Amino acid sequence: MEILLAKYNYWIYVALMMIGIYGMIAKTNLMKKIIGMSIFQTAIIVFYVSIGAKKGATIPIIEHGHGAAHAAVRVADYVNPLPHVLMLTAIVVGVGTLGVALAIAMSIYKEYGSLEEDEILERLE
Amino acid sequence: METVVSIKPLLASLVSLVAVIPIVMSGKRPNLREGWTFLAGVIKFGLIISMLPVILAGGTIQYNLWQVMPGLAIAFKVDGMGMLFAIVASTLWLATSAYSIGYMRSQNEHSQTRYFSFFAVALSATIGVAFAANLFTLYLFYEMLSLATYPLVTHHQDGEARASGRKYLTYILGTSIGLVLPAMLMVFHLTGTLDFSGAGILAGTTSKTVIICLLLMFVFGFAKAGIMPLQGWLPAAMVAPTPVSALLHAVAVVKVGVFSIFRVLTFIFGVELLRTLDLGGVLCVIASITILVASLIALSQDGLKRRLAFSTIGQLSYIVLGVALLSPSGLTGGLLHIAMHAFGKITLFFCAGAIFVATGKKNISEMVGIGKRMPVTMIAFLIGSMSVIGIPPTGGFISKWHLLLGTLEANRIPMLVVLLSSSLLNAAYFLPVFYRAFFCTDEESMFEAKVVEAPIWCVAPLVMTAAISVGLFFYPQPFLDLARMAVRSMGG
Amino acid sequence: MIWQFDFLILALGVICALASISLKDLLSAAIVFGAYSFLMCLLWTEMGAVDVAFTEAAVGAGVSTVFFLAAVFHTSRIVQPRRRGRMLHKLVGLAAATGIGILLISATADFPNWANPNSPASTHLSPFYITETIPLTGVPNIVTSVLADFRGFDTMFETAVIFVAGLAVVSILGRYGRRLRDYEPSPVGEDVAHQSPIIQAACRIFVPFMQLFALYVVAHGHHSPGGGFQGGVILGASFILVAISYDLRVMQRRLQERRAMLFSSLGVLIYSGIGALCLLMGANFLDYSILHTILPATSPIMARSHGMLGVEVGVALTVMSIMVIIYVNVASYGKSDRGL
Amino acid sequence: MISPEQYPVLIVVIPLLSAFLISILGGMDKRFCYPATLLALGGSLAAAVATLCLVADHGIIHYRMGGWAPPFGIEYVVDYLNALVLVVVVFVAFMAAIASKVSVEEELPHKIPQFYTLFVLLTTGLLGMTITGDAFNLYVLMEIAALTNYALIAMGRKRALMASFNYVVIGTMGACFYLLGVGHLYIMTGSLNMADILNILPHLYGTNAILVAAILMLMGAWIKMAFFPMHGWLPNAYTYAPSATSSLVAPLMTKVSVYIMIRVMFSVLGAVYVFKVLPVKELIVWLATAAIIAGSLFALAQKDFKKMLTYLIVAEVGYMVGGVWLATAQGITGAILHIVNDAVMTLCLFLFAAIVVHKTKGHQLSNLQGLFKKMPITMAAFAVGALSMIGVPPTAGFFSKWYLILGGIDAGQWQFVVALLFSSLVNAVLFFRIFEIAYYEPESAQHGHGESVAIDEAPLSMLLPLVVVAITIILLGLYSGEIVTTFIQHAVPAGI
Repeated sequence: MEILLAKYNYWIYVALMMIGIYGMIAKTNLMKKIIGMSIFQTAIIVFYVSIGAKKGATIPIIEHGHGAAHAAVRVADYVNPLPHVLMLTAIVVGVGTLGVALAIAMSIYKEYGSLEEDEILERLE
Repeated sequence: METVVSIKPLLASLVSLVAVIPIVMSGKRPNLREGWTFLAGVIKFGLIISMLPVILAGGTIQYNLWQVMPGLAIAFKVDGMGMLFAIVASTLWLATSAYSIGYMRSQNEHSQTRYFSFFAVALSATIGVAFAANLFTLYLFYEMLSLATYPLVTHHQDGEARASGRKYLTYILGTSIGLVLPAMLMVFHLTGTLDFSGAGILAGTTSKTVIICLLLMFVFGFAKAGIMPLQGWLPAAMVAPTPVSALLHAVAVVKVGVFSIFRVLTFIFGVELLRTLDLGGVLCVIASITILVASLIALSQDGLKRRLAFSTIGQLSYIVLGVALLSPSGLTGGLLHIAMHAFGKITLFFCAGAIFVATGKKNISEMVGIGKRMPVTMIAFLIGSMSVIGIPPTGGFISKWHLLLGTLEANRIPMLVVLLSSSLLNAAYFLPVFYRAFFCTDEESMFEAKVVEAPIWCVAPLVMTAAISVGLFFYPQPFLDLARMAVRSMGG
Repeated sequence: MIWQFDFLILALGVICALASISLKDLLSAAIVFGAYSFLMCLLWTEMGAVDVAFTEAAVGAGVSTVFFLAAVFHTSRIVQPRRRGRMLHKLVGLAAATGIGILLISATADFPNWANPNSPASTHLSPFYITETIPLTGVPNIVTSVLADFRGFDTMFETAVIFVAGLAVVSILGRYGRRLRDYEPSPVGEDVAHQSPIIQAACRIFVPFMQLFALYVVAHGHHSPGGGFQGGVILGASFILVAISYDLRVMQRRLQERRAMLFSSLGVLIYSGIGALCLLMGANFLDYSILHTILPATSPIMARSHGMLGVEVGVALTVMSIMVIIYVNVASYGKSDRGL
Repeated sequence: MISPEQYPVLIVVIPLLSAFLISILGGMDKRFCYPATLLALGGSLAAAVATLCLVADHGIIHYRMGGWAPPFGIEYVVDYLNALVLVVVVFVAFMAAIASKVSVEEELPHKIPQFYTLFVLLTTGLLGMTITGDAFNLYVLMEIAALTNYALIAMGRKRALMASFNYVVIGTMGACFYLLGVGHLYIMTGSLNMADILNILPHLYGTNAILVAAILMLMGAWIKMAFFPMHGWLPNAYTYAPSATSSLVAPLMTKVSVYIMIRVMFSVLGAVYVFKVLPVKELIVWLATAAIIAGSLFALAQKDFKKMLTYLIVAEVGYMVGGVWLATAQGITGAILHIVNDAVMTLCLFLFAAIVVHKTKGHQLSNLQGLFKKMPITMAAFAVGALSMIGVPPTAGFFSKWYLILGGIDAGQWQFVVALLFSSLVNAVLFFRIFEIAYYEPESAQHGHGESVAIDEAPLSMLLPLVVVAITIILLGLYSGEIVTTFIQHAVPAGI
């Protein structure tokens, strides 16, 4: 129980990641591949955000920012903000990739009339 | 021994390469174009001869062009051995240029500009090999030669040329990349240098097994030398126009091959090392197999050029045998044979070309009675054959004499037998050609008894080379001196 | 942090992920995927990552789902079963997933316990950001100060990523060679009328508030969750809402695609331009403190704060326009005429 | 106005700013795009060369983004290794940009502004990846490069679309692996700065988490560089991409990824860790050997000229990965030198392919018939590139191969030596087959048999870069000793 509580976050991100990878590799429908890809990316975000968590701390915004004495800021009070910043980037990259992937998938549909990888490959011959 | 630093060896190599530019520029005006070829040839010859006194006085000429990386430089060094080869090559270039003009124009060949350009490049590479100061430079020019000769071999650009060109490159590039390159790297790995040194550089660096492997890699890797079983490209390459066959496949390319083997065996391995490890025997066996088998095959060839090609394969191994004997006379004989065989064999090729130009005949069986039609050519043919067989008064006798002495010095009597029986075989495949050309009844003769020689541009060079062949018997001194000097520098 | 709650969300997340991967109907899969994103966003709020959650809510659960729906609308909705080599494909996927899973699980044993305040991640770099954000930059939202200043260089490229994505979509899907006049939306005709008037009225009321809120999110990002990304996405979403409830052409009357492209370049240009300005003034790239010499009545610290605001505006501009561009192209198959 | 300390950032900032300007100006008039692109890349090239000189004179340069000290801020580190790679990247991009004019107008007439914006941004991404000293910043730039790349390839339409889609999926997986690896390092060390991580890491060497981080990051780099057997996405993507795209992407993408691998190995994980602690050295050299042999064999089987080249890229990646993992000074030197040489060589071949596509409207081997006569200068330049691929001195390819083989001998990895020689032989076969095809006339014209075929050279904007690149190949070869002693020998980690 102790270990479970200490690490379950990390295990579940692994589970999400496995689902994502499975979707990317095993699915032949292009949209499904894209969904798999997105799940894969969110799994990484879960991982990073979990790194940033801190017991007994609150959101990383300094209370009474202006005017409060600087010495009053205690590190233990705020969660680690760095992973959050990194993951903002990752989310944005994720939506960028998603847009490009969708655009390509739609062009493929226009060209070959299908979203199934095997059918497209047949039509390529 | 004095060492002179001079840019001359570089210039000697580069002059024909530079000449490519005016040759291409004046592609539309053949006379001017050939003028450039000659000019370059004369300058090259002059440069090489101008270095001769220093070399004969026992000096060497060096020039470091470029240090590519530590231990790896493009550098030139002129010594007796390189000088000998360079003189032969540059002299014959002049002869062949003249001959090419006659041959190519009378055959009305296409793309002559390309022909003369690559011809010039090939010569640059040949001189580069002769003057290379280290194995890397030698390899560089060796590859350059392989590439420059491809368009020459496949000049006709038909199906046959295509197949032969492919075979040519497969053999030449395959071996140089697959065998020479790793061997060279291995040498560099073991010694940290590739510079040629008279005493060899490999002594005491590695085990006998590795040495033997390297030896075989080098000997077979320089496939231009046509050592069996890597001789297949040579007969195939005979599809080239005759001047190409003459210069490149009797002189430049194949001689570059044996020259490289000679260089590597004596200046990388070192005579002393080969002697202590007792590797002469291996080489002797390799060489003598090629000598005998090639001579036997030559007997059965009807195509004149093909017969000459197999003869060349056999003769090249004489030179390798010269090294294999590891005795002073043997080495001297081997080096001399580079020169002597060159003059003899090029005469024969010129004759074959002249016959083709004048009569369109390629096969020996069609040449009965040709002596009455082309007496000058056929007399020259006789002289060339005598030189190759080694009958006095021709230069070939001198080199063969030294080789025979070498076998006695090295106490390798079987090799003596090989040489003598090979000479008999040579005689057996050359003399009938001559015999049938002159000694036949009028009914047997396939030609009218009217003298019609090939154009003067074709005949003059072959008369000249035949004359030199004879001249070398009476005055072999410069070559003999150079060869002896080279042998001395090898500590032989 | 209540682990039971956490656990529940994670479990639901896994279920949603599985469902969106295995559903045969792509429309449902897309919607389930939206739900999955929303669960993730709950999870992150719960872990204190409010900015991430905000962004995920706007991007992942919001516009991404719309993009998916639009794409599915234009292509096929039902997943065809694979004809041959089905098992093999599945096995390969399963093997890869399991392999990587085992690899990753094996690493977790060495991780510090979850949410341990003494983990290296919480003790090495982050204390500096937490304690120094006010003294060095004057911005209470640490995520904003790290995002736009300490690691502002990352964020500039992040904006560039968004820009690239939009440009990529245009160049892949777009009908090419359109000039400005081709973009002129045709007058609103009867084809608009078939939309439900209730939706249209609701949208009419919503959109101004959305946009106002978005501006607030951008401007108040220094003090509260939010900033250029979140605000930009909401702004973009307001346009997308117009496009969905009315028509693409109606939306294009407000924001032409061509102008959106211009805005998006301008946004990143603002960001990198501010950086370059610092460079020209003799400081390092993106060192906003130098700007106090040209900004009226500010100290180097406040100059940093203002510099951040400047770049956030740039980010918002780019993100908004790119969201619109991607939507327009995906929803209209690159023709930017009718939309869904 | 701008002091030399600012040069490193200019390399990246100039093209970045220009990209947006190109997008804006191109929207008004697309004639602006081409000159603006050249200007941007030219400026970047100047900055890169200036930086290279600075590094050669004064050693490693550190640059703090936003003035924040590392490890808190993002840092640019220009050392002996990436100073060199930076110049190569900009040089290749600049040459590819010059040559792109005609083929872009021909193949993508309606997407000129988009193309050039993405082109410059891709270059920016690659430069940023090369120059950065921050592990996460690397990921962001990797994504910039990747997204632009997907779009540039997908512009090729038809078959390029499917290839591009595969690339999106696999490329994203690669980037995510890298990101995960960084995450593992972050959770263990708490840092993102490469030098900082390198300092903290030694006492964590034994842990599983670092092992996994190393595997993930290396996997990410390998997927991105199409290291065998992860090469599946590359051939189609590069073959069917527009000519102007492939002449930028083919030389650079894989090479920069190899650089990233070296970066991760030596500047993040540490040479001691990857060579002494990880027990995979031999295994990876074997894989590299397989990559070389498989790439060469696949290349032999192709009838499509461009596709053949792409399989050669797969083989060349094997050269570099193998060279690094030989773990000898010679091998690493060879691998780094090969990054430089191979980028230029591949550029030469793909510029030639672009000319072939422009002239003959196809990229099958049969399209090359009779080209020696038609385009002698082009073919001569191509021949230089081809000879370099084969490894004929004094072209650049010979010297990097020289070091690689010596490294293989030093390490006693004979299978790698054999594979290198084998690949040289295969390259010889491949390129001489091409020479042969180009040397002989097409069947129909064979009867003409004279000097009648008119010379029909490529347009100057394509020919000039090709010739410059060919000359560069020879110069690189001649100066390889110089390059090694001035730069590469400092980049090889000490004590291996």
